[in-house]
Amino acid sequence: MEAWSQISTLHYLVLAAGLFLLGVIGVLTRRNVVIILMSIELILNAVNLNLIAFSRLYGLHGQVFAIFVITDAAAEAAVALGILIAFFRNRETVNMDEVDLLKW
Amino acid sequence: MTPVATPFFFYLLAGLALLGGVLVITRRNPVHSALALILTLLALAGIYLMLYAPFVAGVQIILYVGGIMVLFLFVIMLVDVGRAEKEARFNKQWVVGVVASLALGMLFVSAYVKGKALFPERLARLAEESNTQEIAKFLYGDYLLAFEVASLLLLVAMIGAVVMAKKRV
Amino acid sequence: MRDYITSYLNSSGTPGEAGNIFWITVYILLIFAGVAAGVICMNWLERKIMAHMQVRLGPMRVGPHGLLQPFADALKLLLKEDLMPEQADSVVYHLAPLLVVVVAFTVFIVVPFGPSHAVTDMNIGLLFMLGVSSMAVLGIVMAGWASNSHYPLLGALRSSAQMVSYEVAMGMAVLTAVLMTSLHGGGIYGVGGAQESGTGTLSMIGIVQAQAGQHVWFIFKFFPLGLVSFVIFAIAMVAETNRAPFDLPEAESELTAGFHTEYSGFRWSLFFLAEYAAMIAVSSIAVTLWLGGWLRPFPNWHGPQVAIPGFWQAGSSNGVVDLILAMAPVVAFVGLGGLCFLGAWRMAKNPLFRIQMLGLAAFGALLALVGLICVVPAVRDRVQDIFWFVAKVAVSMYLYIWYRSTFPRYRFDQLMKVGWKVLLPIAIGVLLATATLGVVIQAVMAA
Amino acid sequence: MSPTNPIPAFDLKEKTYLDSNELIINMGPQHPATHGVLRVILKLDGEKVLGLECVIGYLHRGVEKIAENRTYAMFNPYVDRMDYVAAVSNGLGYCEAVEKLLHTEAPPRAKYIRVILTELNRIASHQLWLGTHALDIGALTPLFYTFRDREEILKIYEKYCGARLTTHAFRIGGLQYEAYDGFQKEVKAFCDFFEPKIDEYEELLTTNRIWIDRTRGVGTISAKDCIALGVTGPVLRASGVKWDLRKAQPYCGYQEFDFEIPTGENGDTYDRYLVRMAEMRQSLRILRQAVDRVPDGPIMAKIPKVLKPPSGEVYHSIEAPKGELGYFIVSDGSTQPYRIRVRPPSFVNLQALELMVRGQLVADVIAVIGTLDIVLGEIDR
Repeated sequence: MEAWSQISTLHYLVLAAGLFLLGVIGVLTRRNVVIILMSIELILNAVNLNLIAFSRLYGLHGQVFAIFVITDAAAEAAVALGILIAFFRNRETVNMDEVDLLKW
Repeated sequence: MTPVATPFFFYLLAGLALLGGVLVITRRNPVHSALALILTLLALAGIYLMLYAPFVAGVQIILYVGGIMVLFLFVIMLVDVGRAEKEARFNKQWVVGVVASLALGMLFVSAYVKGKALFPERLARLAEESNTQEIAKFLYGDYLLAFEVASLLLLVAMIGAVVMAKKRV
Repeated sequence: MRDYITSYLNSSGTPGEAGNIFWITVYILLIFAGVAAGVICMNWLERKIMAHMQVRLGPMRVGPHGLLQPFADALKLLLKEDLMPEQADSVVYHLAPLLVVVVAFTVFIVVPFGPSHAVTDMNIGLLFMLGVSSMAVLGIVMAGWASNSHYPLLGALRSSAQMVSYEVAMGMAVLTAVLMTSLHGGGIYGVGGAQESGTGTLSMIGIVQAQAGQHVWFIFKFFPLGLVSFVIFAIAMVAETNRAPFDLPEAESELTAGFHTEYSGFRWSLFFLAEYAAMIAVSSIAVTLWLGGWLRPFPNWHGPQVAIPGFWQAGSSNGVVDLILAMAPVVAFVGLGGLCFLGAWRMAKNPLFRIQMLGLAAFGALLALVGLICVVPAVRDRVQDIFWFVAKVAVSMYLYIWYRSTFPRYRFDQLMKVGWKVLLPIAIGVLLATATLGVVIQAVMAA
Repeated sequence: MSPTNPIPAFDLKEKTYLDSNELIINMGPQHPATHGVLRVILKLDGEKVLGLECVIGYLHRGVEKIAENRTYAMFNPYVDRMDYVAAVSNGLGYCEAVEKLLHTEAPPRAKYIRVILTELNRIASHQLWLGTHALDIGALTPLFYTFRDREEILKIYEKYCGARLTTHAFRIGGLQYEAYDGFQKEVKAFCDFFEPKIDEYEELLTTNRIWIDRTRGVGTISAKDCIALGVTGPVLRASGVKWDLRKAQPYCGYQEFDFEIPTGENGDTYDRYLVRMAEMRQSLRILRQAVDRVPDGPIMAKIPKVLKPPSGEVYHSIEAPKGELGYFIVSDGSTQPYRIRVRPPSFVNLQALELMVRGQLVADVIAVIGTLDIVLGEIDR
């Protein structure tokens, strides 16, 4: 009972793990490239949550790192969506299974 | 402002975040997935507030919700959703994928159970009032090089995205 | 219970800081009602002011001088059929207006109408405000996409691109003002007055207090840098709220009504409400950051001390200038009431106009009564800050109307060009110049 | 000689080639900026126009066919309904064409009054154009200013013939009504009243940064293309061709007046705006001269009660506010025309739309439709 009413670091870690798993499942099972990208965002957010949860234990480094992760997420989203648009323009699909050429 | 760090809010926000996560990977329509992801991101922003990280929470809302997700929605609208909706949602190896993920989950659980001692119950009370200033000191002090590299990365990503999405190269 | 309620009245912080749930609720309700009333006033004023700029009268039929027109419109919109295109995505379609409205009103949580008149004061107040208002884009994109129609989609794409682009220039301009909060010293160039130290802050209340501490509104700080950053923000905020001359997303002549083309009745009115609420919100940011927030003009000029028993106590900051300016709300409201009486008196002396005349006179009496209530010392002291803040916001709202009746509309590529190639470089330049100047002046003053 | 535009024309029926951005949009027939019931099918690449097709005919009333079953005098009111914002010009063209067929001419006094009314009409038409064009580009206020001042012209019409819009002011052979007392004085007063108003319009727009950005370099058309497509009126003059039928082949006594033909250089929307503004000033100049010199005399030529023009054909064209307005009348000697064919300026000018906007942006389509100054009543007839 104590564990439920008192929010500890472990709670945050479990939540982060859950989100991480959801993201992994999304990446592994979905066919739509856009949704795979969003699943990656989920994974990144799970990591962020871990970092920030630990920052309460070990100081602000975790939060600074979370900001870097968000920055990288922005960069990743921009490039990935750029690739996606180029892909869609050539193949008229957003299906991951059809991304089977390295060059076109 | 003191964050209202009650268990009730934690479970509410955690529930919303997980619900959003589940919806992201199950919805057929990418727009619905994106909206679910926004729900998750907002819930996480709330949790960051509970963790005395208001600056990250603000950045999360501005960058993730106001920037990255708008970009996602933009792209989803540019590509034709109609066809994607008719296709099968999951790929053929979905069973393997789920099994592998669950195995990973088991790993997490065992790690948490075994390594409980690694996560002390103590919570350092961070100075919430000066959170932004403290983060700024780290960003422009210890992490200055990383900061500059990150900005360079953004520049490269921007150029890359433009080249990628350009009409006829 | 009673003590719990009254205990806050003696504290000097915001209800959020005091953690007083009752007063938080009261403030939220007050702000909700106030913003809704502001939107109604804007609706009427915009029509009347634009009409008079365009040599016409505007609404004249519903109520004296069309005063009841906004209510008639609201009633009409509520009674209208709520249509949805058959192929529309119903969940997203219904969610979009709600999201837009919630976002537009949430922003007001951190708007400081006075040193203690805000729901709460966040450490990241400004960041919160910009972040939440950037979520309005989502609602617009959702509305445009869910309508499943070409014009709304084009409108939504336009507005999202526009809002995201102008957010960048806006952010840079805002940063300039935030940077100014961290500078020391008073006066325009930080060389005169008291050398009070300041730390940078994102808190809305802290920003105004920094202006009070430095004895200068940031629009005058480092003249012309503060002014330039203010102008950049003023342009970006018009683009941000999709108003003329940047109202491309709803360019009537091109895209019929932009992203809300398919909406009707109540849902359309939600978009309308959100648009005006967002206008008020960004104006409040501008007022807070550059125009001294709740500070009255010349807040450090008190004049000789006076004392009126039972009404005005003598004190170091209770001079004759304070007394005169404290009467400004009274003068404003009584003046408006007087205008209403004048209008009633000038109305055609015809039995048919009797109801209208009495109505206008009653409205004038109401305004004058509000003005007289503002004389009561307890009310007077609490209303001061709110009055000056609202007055400054009102000026900014007038500018919105003025732009709309003067300027043609920009084309999309030109709009982007202005945002990225003109405003952004200037904003970055101003930011760098401010930082340099601040450092140099502090070094010189220290030497 | 075929019109030139560096952007290749696009076949609307062709299947799109794997491009997510291509979009076909139907602008109109119910659209606030198409000036009536014009339907424009746009093919867009994002915001860029790849091609367009105008679908007209929504306002077709068969005016030319009706003429075959009406006597010459009975058909006169119908022409007012073609270009309803410049009804007087239409009437002038028709009456002069029939007079030419009858080998007769209106008396000098009638001609002067005709010139006055027609020039007033030109101003009114340009005012309406300016207001709606500015409204299309997003400036709300000029519309109200121009309508306020157009009212003064309509008042003069109302006093003269009782009608404000479809005036039916002229009769074959002259005028039905003598000018009312104080007509000249009122027209003169209007000239003095209106001169500063043009400055007022120009103050709002001419040096407005946004207006210049929106119009300069938009919808450019070269003189060569104009001539190839038969484009006339201010559109042609803005491209630098000094062609005005009032000077080129004077009718109705225009040779007696001293005025200039304003021309532009670049043939873009801004130049067309400047040309029309200058034309309003020139119209005032003509009005001032005409009002002072109205001769006395009869207002009706001696023509028979029942008009039976000799069999033959005639083409007569005048410079309407929008361009060359021509009437081709074939008579078989009976009381009714055998065939009437109208050459409306808007119809011909609209052809240039595709050429002018190809490769430009959607917002420019609106601006160019506005600057062409089309009236659908005239296009569809």
